[in-house]
Amino acid sequence: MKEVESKMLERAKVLLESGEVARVIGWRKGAFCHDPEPASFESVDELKDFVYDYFCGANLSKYLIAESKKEGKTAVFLKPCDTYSFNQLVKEHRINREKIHVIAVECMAKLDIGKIKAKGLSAVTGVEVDGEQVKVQTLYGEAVLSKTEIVLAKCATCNKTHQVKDEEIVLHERPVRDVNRFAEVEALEQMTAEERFKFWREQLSKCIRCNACRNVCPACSCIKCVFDNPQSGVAAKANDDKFEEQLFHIIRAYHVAGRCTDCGECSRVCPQGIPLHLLNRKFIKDIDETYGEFQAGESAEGKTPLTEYRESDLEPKDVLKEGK
Amino acid sequence: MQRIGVFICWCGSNIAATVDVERVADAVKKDQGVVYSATYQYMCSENGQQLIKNAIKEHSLTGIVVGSCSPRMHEATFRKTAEAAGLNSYMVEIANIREHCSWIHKDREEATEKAIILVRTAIAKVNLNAPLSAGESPVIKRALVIGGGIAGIQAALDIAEAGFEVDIVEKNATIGGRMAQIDKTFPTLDCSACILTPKMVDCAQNEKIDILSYSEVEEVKGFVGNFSVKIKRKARFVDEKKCTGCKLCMEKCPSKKGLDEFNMKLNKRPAIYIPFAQAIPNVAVIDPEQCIKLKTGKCGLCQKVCGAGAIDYTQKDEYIERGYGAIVVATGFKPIELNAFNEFGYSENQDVITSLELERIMNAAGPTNGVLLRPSDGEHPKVITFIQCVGSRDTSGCGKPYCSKICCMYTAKHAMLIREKYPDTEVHVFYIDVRTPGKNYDEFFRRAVEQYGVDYIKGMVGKVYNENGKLMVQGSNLIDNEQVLIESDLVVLAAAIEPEPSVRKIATLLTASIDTNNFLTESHAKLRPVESPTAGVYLAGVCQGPKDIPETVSQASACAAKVIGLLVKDKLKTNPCVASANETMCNGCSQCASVCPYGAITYVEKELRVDGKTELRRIASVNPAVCQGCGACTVTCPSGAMDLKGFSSKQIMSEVEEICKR
Amino acid sequence: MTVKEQCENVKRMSGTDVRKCMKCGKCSGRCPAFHEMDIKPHQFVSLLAQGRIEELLKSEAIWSCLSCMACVERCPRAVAPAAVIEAVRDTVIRAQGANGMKAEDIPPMVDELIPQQLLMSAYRKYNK
Amino acid sequence: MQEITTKEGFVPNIVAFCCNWCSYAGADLAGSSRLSYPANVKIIRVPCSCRVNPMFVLKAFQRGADGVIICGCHPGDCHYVTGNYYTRRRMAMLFSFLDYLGIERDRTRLEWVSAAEGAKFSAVMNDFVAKVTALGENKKLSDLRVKEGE
Repeated sequence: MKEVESKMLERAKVLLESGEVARVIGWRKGAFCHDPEPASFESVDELKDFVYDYFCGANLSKYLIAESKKEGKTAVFLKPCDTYSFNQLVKEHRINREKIHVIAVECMAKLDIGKIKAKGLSAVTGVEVDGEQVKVQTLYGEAVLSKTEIVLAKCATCNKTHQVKDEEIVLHERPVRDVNRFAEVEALEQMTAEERFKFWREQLSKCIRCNACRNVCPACSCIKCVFDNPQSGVAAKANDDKFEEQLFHIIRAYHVAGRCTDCGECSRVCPQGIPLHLLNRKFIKDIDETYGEFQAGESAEGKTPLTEYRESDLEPKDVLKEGK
Repeated sequence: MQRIGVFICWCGSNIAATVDVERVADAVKKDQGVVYSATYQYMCSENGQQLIKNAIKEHSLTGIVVGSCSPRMHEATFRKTAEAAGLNSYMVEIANIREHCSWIHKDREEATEKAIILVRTAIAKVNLNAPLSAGESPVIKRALVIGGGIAGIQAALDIAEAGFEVDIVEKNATIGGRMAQIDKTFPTLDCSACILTPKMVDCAQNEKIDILSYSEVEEVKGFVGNFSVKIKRKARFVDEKKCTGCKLCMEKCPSKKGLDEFNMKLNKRPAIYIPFAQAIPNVAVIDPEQCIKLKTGKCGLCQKVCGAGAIDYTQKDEYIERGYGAIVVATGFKPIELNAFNEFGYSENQDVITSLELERIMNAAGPTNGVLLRPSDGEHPKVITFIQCVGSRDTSGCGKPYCSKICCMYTAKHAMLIREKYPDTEVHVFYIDVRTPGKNYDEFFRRAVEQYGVDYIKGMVGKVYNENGKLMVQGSNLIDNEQVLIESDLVVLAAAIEPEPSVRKIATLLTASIDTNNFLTESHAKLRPVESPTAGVYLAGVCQGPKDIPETVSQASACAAKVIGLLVKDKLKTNPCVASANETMCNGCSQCASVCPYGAITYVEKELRVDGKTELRRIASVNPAVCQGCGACTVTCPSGAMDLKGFSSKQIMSEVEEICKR
Repeated sequence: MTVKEQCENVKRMSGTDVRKCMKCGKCSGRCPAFHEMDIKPHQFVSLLAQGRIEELLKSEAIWSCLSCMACVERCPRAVAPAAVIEAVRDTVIRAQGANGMKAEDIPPMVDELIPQQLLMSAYRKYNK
Repeated sequence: MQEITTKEGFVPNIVAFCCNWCSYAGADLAGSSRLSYPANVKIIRVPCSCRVNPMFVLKAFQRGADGVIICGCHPGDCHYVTGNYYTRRRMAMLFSFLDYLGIERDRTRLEWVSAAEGAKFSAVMNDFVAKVTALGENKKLSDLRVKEGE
């Protein structure tokens, strides 16, 4: 990963120095080793804080909506999964493709600090990844963990490949994961309705409406969200004390249905640890099974499953029957 | 804040017997916005309407709710009433307390309670209503007819007759279409050219009609009343204005290898040619594939002999753009390709021909000057076998699933004409069914059998093969339960017909819908059979479905009537309940446009001032003249920027909330 | 098996929808064995549609059909007369007494040259 | 009408969205044919079934509706040509999703009712009301939150 980082830094320098791009979007060191944040670098000087490591899980594509409106070209480092969101945003005319220089970078799966902490470790100062083994350094010493157990949920089932690249920095071949990303959804489907209700009620009750999921979601990029718009009739008001979070999450999942690329950012950023990606994946699974396989963001053109139809489409009751 | 009047109708006893109307009027008296409520025996009567008008004036009402029968019955009535009293007609909402309440419930208490809820729901909605006014859009008083066959010709003549200008765009060098290729017409056996060519001449001479031959529609913008169409005028290398049609160039042209399309490629024609003697315009065209001058730069004979100086080898495609109020699609048909039907040996045997080829062979101006000679050796065929339903009613995937409709009649015609002209010829017809619905049609078919002795065999041919120069036709005779083998000299296939392939492009340009067989879809199969679902677009002839000449002409005239009805209007009133996008909220994501069945949504780049900053944004723009108000876009829009006037999200939500209050 | 069941069985085995037939006779028009058949290909479809299975089971034509599939190839309605004939023939064969092919017959027959699928279909075909 | 919330005498509240061209006319026909269905079905007229936003459905549940039914023209008969095809996909996905959240699937329904199908309209409503009545009051959709002390 260090090698990749230095190559990225090198490219960023060249691009900025040559004036080819006006800014580079990447990650900047945080207060700790595990909280790098997305950042825009406009000069070589600023690059001193540039970082790319196992905690750089953030999807940078959404920032490009604003960046592509700015003067000059913007270079961006995109991991495989980020490129799908990028495509989707180009398709929706949110990103001006011509003004973006995409540097595809390898990913190798990112780590979840929450999961590391859950293993009883605190004051983490650094990690060293060696295949399946992760050496975690803390102020209190070193521990070795299995990588599978501490990767981000979104990385655990990811087999995505770069869909867009103007150039690439890929030094290692990423192992192909033989995992079913719908396993958790299927498990829920196997439950009784009561069990499912109980599960979701518990999960969604944790929601504090911080809007982090909405803010991070590349598909949730509306200039004005319906939940902030009194004209929409769903904006939260004082007298809506019932069903509010549920309504929010159902509508959110519905609004991104057919457009969600399954980047998993919603679950990554949720401070309450709600597995929000399982909502989106249900739509993805239903769409795949009912209307044929569809991966949002694979192409920057064409319709989405909910904006097209076939005369032979199943009736809702038959879709339910086909499912559980 | 609205000032709402509520008017509860008794509908005699229809409502009042089950619903306590007084209680309803009383219950809503204090509801939000309500300043007046009343009941009356027949609200739709003259007196009832007067009551509403008076109340509107006396109480300065800004909105009214009428609790009465279905809005499908009297919404228009009460809208007019409101308008007469100076209230915007869209400030009227109807609570359906008859069909949806008093007529289906027996319990008076229950029905009254429900009626109160329904009226309250309407009050909640009207509280959010805003005055709407039907927009107006101007009508360009000129029509475009795409296709210059008999359908297009008839439509153009009828429209021009009413005094409107019409342009006919024809992709070939002459108008006339398929009908010009036909020898005789059933069931009267008139000479096709004799009835068609005078109409073609009428078109040419009518000052209201502009024939744009050798041209194609390239782009269509706009909407009903206001289309803007880009037309490509293909280079014909002959100046249309100068050419006199003397045909001297045709005689002198040294390249004579081109296949004569008009004669179904049965003979050759020069590289410069006029498609047929009565072509309109009677102007030559150069086939650039065959012209030696255009291919090698050498020759130029035609230019030398042309006294009018009409030949221009440097001519280029030209584009013109014109505005139209209405468009008639009359793109016609072609016989299907027969490559998939090996069993009939069409590609291997010259003497296996299609019925349209036979038309040319039978025609006095055709390749054999009207003498029935077979293509292979120019001999007169003694035994002729016709095969019907070649590729029609075929669900195996090789042909077309539909009945081509015209083949039974023209096959009877051919059989009859041959027997009349050459009584020594033996004529057999293989048929599955003989379908002859139409005036004098069955009589015509029976004449072929009874008077002319044509041998109709109920059955189908399984194989046609060549044996010692004879065409062996093997088929079944189901009546006699036999397999027959007919030694024939000529085999004629009644090939299925299909829409002219260019119609697909036209349909896309017009956002007109098309079915799986490439036939254009009409707006309503029974009640709007000549209108496309796209407003201002009309359908004539086979592009809409198989039909014969009389039907085509009727449909073309019907189209013309519709077009005239549109063009006589100076302005079109548009439905005010249309979608519109809130500019500040629109993401410009294009999802709405992808579900709009009318192509009413386009995108504009617009500078917006938001939070003190100026931003260039991509914004959806709904053309209110094209939008029909279905609302598909509103649900697709994630930000809710797209809303529907008269049925806004907030209005519907308020109705939902009111119902849920109980 | 009742006549009705037998009919349904033949329809199922043939995998063809006899109601799609539009009675054009093209199948019989092309059949090379037409003259040898007491019941003609189009009649197989028609009689089956009418439920007259007993006549078909007695037919000599099931032994004259060459299974050349010309009728299937030519049918404009995607009906398969040859499949109907085949189904009737199989019905007759299967009724001729017990299983025509036993599991123990298979091993000596297994030859590298015989496709497994052929064995399987033969097994399916000659057994009840 | 008094509030009855016991399962015994429970009367559900049903919101029905009907498209103007087919189903609303079908409901009118049910009325003029005097084909009764329970009074607790209240109809909202929309131009096309494709105008029905999932948000409307959820809002109804949030506000205490016990069942929501959407009626439109039969596929292929849409006045706006394609509207109900979109509705079909949207509602198929929404209903399946609600089922995934553990919400009773019989509380939602999509039906095609033509202007000529007054009898069908009435039958559908009777059946839907019966199913929703059997489910009892809608608690799940009105409040999913785990309550204090639970």
